[in-house]
Amino acid sequence: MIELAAKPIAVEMAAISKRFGGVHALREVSFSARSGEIHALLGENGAGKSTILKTLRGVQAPDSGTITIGGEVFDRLTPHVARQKGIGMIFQEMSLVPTLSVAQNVFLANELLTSAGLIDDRAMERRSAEIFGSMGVSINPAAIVADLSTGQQQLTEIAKALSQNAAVLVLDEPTSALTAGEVDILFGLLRRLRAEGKAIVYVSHRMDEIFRIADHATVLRDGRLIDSRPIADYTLATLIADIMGKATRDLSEFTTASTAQDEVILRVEHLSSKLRHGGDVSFSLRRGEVLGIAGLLGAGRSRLARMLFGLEPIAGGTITLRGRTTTIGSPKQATELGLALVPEDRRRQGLVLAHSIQDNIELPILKRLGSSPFVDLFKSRATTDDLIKRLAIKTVSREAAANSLSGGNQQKIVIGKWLATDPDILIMDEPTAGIDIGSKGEVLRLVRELAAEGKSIIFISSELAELMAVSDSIAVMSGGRLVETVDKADLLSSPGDAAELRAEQKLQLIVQRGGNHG
Amino acid sequence: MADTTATAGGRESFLGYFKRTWRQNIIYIGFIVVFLFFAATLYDKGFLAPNNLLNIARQTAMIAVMAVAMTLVLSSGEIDLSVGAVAGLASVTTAMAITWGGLPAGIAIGLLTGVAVGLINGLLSTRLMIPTFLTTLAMMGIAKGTAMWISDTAAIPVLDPLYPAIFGGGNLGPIPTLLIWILVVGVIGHVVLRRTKFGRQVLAVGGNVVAARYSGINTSRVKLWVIVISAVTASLAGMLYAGRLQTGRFQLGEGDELSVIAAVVLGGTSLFGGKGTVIGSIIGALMIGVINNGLILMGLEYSQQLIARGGIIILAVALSQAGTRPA
Amino acid sequence: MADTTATAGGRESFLGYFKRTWRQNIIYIGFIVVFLFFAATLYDKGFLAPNNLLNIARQTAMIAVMAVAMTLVLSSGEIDLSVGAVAGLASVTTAMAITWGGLPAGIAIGLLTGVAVGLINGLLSTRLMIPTFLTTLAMMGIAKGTAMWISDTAAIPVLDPLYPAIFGGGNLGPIPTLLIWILVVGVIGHVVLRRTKFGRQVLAVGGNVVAARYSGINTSRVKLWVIVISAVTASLAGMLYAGRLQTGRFQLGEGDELSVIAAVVLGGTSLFGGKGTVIGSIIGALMIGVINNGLILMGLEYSQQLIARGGIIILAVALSQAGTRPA
Amino acid sequence: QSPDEALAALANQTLSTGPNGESPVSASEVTLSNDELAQIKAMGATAAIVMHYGGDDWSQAQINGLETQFAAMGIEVIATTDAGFSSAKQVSDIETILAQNPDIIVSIPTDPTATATAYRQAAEAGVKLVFMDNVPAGFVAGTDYVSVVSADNYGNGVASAHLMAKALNGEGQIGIVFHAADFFVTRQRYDAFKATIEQSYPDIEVVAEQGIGGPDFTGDADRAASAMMVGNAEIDGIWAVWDVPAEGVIAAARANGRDDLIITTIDLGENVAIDMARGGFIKGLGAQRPFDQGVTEAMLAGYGLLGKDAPAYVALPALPVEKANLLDAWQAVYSTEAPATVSGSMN
Ligand SMILES: Nc1ncnc2c1ncn2[C@@H]1O[C@H](COP(=O)(O)OP(=O)(O)OP(=O)(O)O)[C@@H](O)[C@H]1O
Ligand SMILES: Nc1ncnc2c1ncn2[C@@H]1O[C@H](COP(=O)(O)OP(=O)(O)OP(=O)(O)O)[C@@H](O)[C@H]1O
Ligand SMILES: [Mg+2]
Ligand SMILES: [Mg+2]
Repeated sequence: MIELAAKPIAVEMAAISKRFGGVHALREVSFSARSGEIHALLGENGAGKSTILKTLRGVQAPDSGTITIGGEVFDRLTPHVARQKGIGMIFQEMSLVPTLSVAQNVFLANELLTSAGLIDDRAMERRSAEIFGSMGVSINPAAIVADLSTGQQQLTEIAKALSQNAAVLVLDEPTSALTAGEVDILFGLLRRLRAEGKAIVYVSHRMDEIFRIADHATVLRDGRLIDSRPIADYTLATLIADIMGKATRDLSEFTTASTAQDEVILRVEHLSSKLRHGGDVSFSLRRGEVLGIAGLLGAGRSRLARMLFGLEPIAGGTITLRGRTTTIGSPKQATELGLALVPEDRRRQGLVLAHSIQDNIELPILKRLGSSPFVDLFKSRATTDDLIKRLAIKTVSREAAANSLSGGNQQKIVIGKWLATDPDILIMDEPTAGIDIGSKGEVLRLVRELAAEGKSIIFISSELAELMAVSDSIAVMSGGRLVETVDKADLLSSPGDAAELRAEQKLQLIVQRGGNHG
Repeated sequence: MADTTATAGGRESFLGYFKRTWRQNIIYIGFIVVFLFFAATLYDKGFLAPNNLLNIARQTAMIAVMAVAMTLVLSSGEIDLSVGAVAGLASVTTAMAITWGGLPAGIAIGLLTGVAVGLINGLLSTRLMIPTFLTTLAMMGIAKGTAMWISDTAAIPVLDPLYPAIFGGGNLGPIPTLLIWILVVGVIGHVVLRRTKFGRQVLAVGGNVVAARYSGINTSRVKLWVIVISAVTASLAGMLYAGRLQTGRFQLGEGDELSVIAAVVLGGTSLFGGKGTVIGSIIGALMIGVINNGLILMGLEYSQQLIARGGIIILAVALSQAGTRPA
Repeated sequence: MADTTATAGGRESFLGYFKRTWRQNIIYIGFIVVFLFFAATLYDKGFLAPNNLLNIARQTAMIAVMAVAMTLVLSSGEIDLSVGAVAGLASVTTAMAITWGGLPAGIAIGLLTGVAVGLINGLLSTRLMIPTFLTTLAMMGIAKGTAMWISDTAAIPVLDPLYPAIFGGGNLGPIPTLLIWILVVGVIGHVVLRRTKFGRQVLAVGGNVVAARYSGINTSRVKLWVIVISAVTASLAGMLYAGRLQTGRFQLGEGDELSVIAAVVLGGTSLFGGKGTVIGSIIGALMIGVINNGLILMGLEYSQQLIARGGIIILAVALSQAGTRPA
Repeated sequence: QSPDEALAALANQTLSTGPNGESPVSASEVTLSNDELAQIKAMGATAAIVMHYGGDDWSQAQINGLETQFAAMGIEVIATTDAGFSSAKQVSDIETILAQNPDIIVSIPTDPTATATAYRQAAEAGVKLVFMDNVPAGFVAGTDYVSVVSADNYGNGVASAHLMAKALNGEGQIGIVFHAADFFVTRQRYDAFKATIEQSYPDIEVVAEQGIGGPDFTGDADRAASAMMVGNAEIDGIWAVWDVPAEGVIAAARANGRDDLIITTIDLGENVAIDMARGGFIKGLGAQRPFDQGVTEAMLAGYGLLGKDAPAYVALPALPVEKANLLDAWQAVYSTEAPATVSGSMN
């Protein structure tokens, strides 16, 4: 307490309320962040985290309440004022301009100028390269953002926020597309910033991260403030109970015995992409098997998913589906062959954001909605309602635009729309990105259930704990090649919690090593 | 989309809701305001006379028919600038074919003109990935030039009396056939966009082409179809011109592309794709027709009409917007 | 953008790279192909004569000048359909003001015309959130009507000999002033779009308006400015028309909006915002000028010219594309 | 004076005067001897035709006349342009054509003021200029250009007024559909029609006037005429400034069930001819003689090449056309038989 009192309050939000139509996103929520402290903001999907942080960043006006920064009291902020007041933010829905380059985005509205007052793109590229260098990642500052993978975009966002040298740095799920290595780097940076006396607000659904990095935690539920206290006061169980409003099972509890059958449904041999050289992927997938895929950022996992789904041309290798060698030329064909892909970028690849939940879910199953040219609206509604219930999507109605949902709930629509196709082989690329701890458990359980029904799943994830929990075996990729497939049983050499941790560390080691070789 | 999104209410922000819906409803309010205004000021000049109202429908028919297909085109995120010139070309080919081979030949050749143009536009756009703005702009010149060339820039008279009775000239009882054409094309267009799988795909392609492809939609096929439909509908409009004027002539439909797109945008369809309303487009076309008619009845000079038309369109849109916005 | 993106290499997929760059470079290749084609076939008809080449520059100047501003407009995700009519209006106001108050009055009134129109367009679009497609379409009628009305549809002669010397008519040594205008406006436009904060904001607003707002950019102010700049540039084009023809007339510039947008799109700027290239737009305008010139020199009939122009545009785009695509 | 007498008188006179008030010389006085023709042929001269607008029968007939006569004179037509009513485009067209150094340009200026500099450039380059209907501002016959050949637009306006009066039996209400732009030719027709009705026919009242702007002249005229019939139930006739708008008026009359409406116009297009032949709405029209006009212009260009003294202003008289003289009129206007669509419609 003494230590806390010593740290000055950097920003204080008092009794903030915000409604969207009939939804109370925030009800009199108070929240303050102190300099030199990392403050975790927690809550289930749709709890109001992003909303309150957007209020702080000035991109959304609160209906009531005040914001105090440096002694100055505001009813509302504008993006411009917030920025002047030293508030920097990494938005959950990435807020980059896709048509501009990485460096141009990093310095957007904050451009470096030449002595003549003109924009100096070279200098910005150099500075960006330095920032990326200090972060220990390699991203070409001249690349166009639209061409980056989700993880790279997230790193760009982080660089953008860092370049502003903000006094209050808000990070709304900055790691949802990052692998352990990048998370470590980010945490190193955050610790350094904390030491420099910055106030940091951190949102994540990955509980292990919270306990590693946060000093203080505030929990929201249904737009209400539930509690706010030092992290030391929490255990994992009490924190999850606060977030969910009830006790929930830990991830490891979803581990079940393997349901894999003997029949090999998909065999991939020496697959390589036309768009990137040096790839080589071989594996086989059995009916009822969950094959996890691990790798560092850029290891080629998403690329593999795209090749299997007919989205990226194949340079060489064979795909044998149910014993027959096939070429998959388009997603349409892939769908007809019983494949489904939950893509990694929900906003770009997964959803028509302006359209309703129902319209989005209908899209891949139009064929199933009756044989006539007309959409069977009755069936479509039933399917949608069923999925909303099954995945606990928080929305007032199936007619709501996807855009109006919280990030995690949007992700659930993407999962839902592909579940609705009832595929034999379900490829999931970072399916739990942004999904809260409770729902994540539900998704993992669902995956195991599907496997038990005889479906096969390729589960790509950057979160090793979750991979360990859900997979029967785990393939490790590096530099476009599949370098090793490990059986989960081999990782879990000895039973118990401690062993579980060790297993995760073992996996992490393999992933890193693969990276070093590639 | 009105029916699927209007009730979203609840969760979404009011601003979002407002932004999403005002453009959907604006046109109806605007239309009513404009109509009442003319009805009030011009009641003694025959504005409300049944024949005048039917005249408005007749004069607007070709624009309205093309606007239905253009709604699909814009919804899919594309554009078709060639519709006016294609209508002119089809009026010429139809008239020439009637002269040579009679009514069936005329109808067949007229529609085939549209199919041919649509396939060229569509294949250039989807296979060579040339933006539709450029392909259809180029086609605008090609179609006009071809029409001038094959007709030697002359008007081709349509002498068959049955043709104009079906296409554009006649009446069915008290109802002009042109009005029936608007209704038929409008209902088909509305159902296609709202109720069919194809319509869903069109909206999805326009809303997010990447997500549509990831969802297993053959996006280039959808675009190709939309472009072909637009060209065929433009040909139909050309055939209606030929029927109404009993002539095929390259100038028929000239400049219509702008009126058509204006009607569609006025109706609430986005130029950027992803949403569209056929009924709005038809009302948009009728609104332009009502304004043109009312201003002439008012006895304004041509220059004053131009100014007033611009002003009224802005006012109508602004007013309707104020109407949907709460206090 | 060329310099900052060409090196993206490494990480990005080839398909992505290809899709991103071909539209940026296509116009240069297309322009060269078309130019060489005419140079080869028309060398004996004076195509390469210095004066003919200067004529092409003269004839294209107004389109090119307006295309520079339109590049900003499209880059910001908006559109301006009123440029042609505004040019006509400015030609009239300038000519009338010169008659009354001499050269300075003429220049001032001409530019003020643009400022006024731009503010109306811009405020309606950004304050009332009426899509620019509708505001500028309405303005097209209003500007044309106003020009007809104040001039009584007549041509207003410009008698001051200095005016045409500066605006459009004269030469500076061997170089037509119109060419100088293209260069001046082009260089300013290029620097503004590429190298100023404002230009970056324009691209950001067009690329992702939400992200731009989140980054602290006043998006409506950026749009307002872009729209005003477009109208002022259109007025300048109108003043150049008035200088070149020594006349102000409402019809000057009529229909130019389509040529201007075509030049810009041909130049590689996206109709959907977020990227634009001023140099491409100017080359696009020149390419259209070269085609028009070459086809006339070829002695084609007008109808054939129309067909050939459409075909050449498609061919040039398709060819350049094949050129950038490997094997 | 009855309409018929007035029309008869018109056949022998030309009402328009030249741009500088010159009195007209008849086209029949423009001739070339065999000797002169041979001289011209030997020159191997080239010519360009610069039109204001190419999209009507009038322009096509004019071009046909020019091409026919140029061919007979051994002159090659190297370019034909269409400015689509845009003076800026016309200036560009002239500049472009000058790159080919033609010996002759035959042209109709869209706008006498705006195009003057471009024509001046041509004149200074030594090109022989022959104009149709109108000359650029400040041009002097004999020095700047060879000659101007005019259809008698004023006379045609007068003719169409008398024809209207005749069909109306001298009384009734009429509407006017005019061209809402200050264009020399159409302005003359409008002035003539209106003046004639006002001066000669006090019992004919002009109850509605509406300008049309294009480019869709048919549609504009359709809308205008429909509104006239709605607003003035008693209206008996409508005059349209040329045949293309007249077709719009026909469509409007048909749609409004006004089978008794009387329409007169100017220019003998195929569609209005068919309507007239069928005894439809078009009761009369004033025709120009575009083919002959073209022939005359070509010959005057020959004068220019030879340095022969040319009349400053040549005019072709207006040709009043009614159903009775329709087929002959066609022959006179186009130098060909009327097409079957027209002759077959006579009954
Ligand atoms: N739909 C797509 N089509 C073609 N190329 C793409 C597409 N999406 C992304 N890319 C390109 O692929 C590159 C690598 O991204 P990708 O998501 O494939 O990473 P990855 O190598 O699979 O890494 P990870 O293992 O982290 O998923 C990106 O830089 C991008 O240029
Ligand atoms: N623009 C909007 N329009 C309508 N409703 C909205 C809008 N933005 C947010 N909401 C609603 O406000 C509530 C809070 O959303 P918010 O994005 O703050 O949740 P969150 O806590 O960030 O969730 P997640 O963990 O899924 O990101 C949700 O119910 C959401 O549907
Ligand atoms: Mg959130
Ligand atoms: Mg990935």
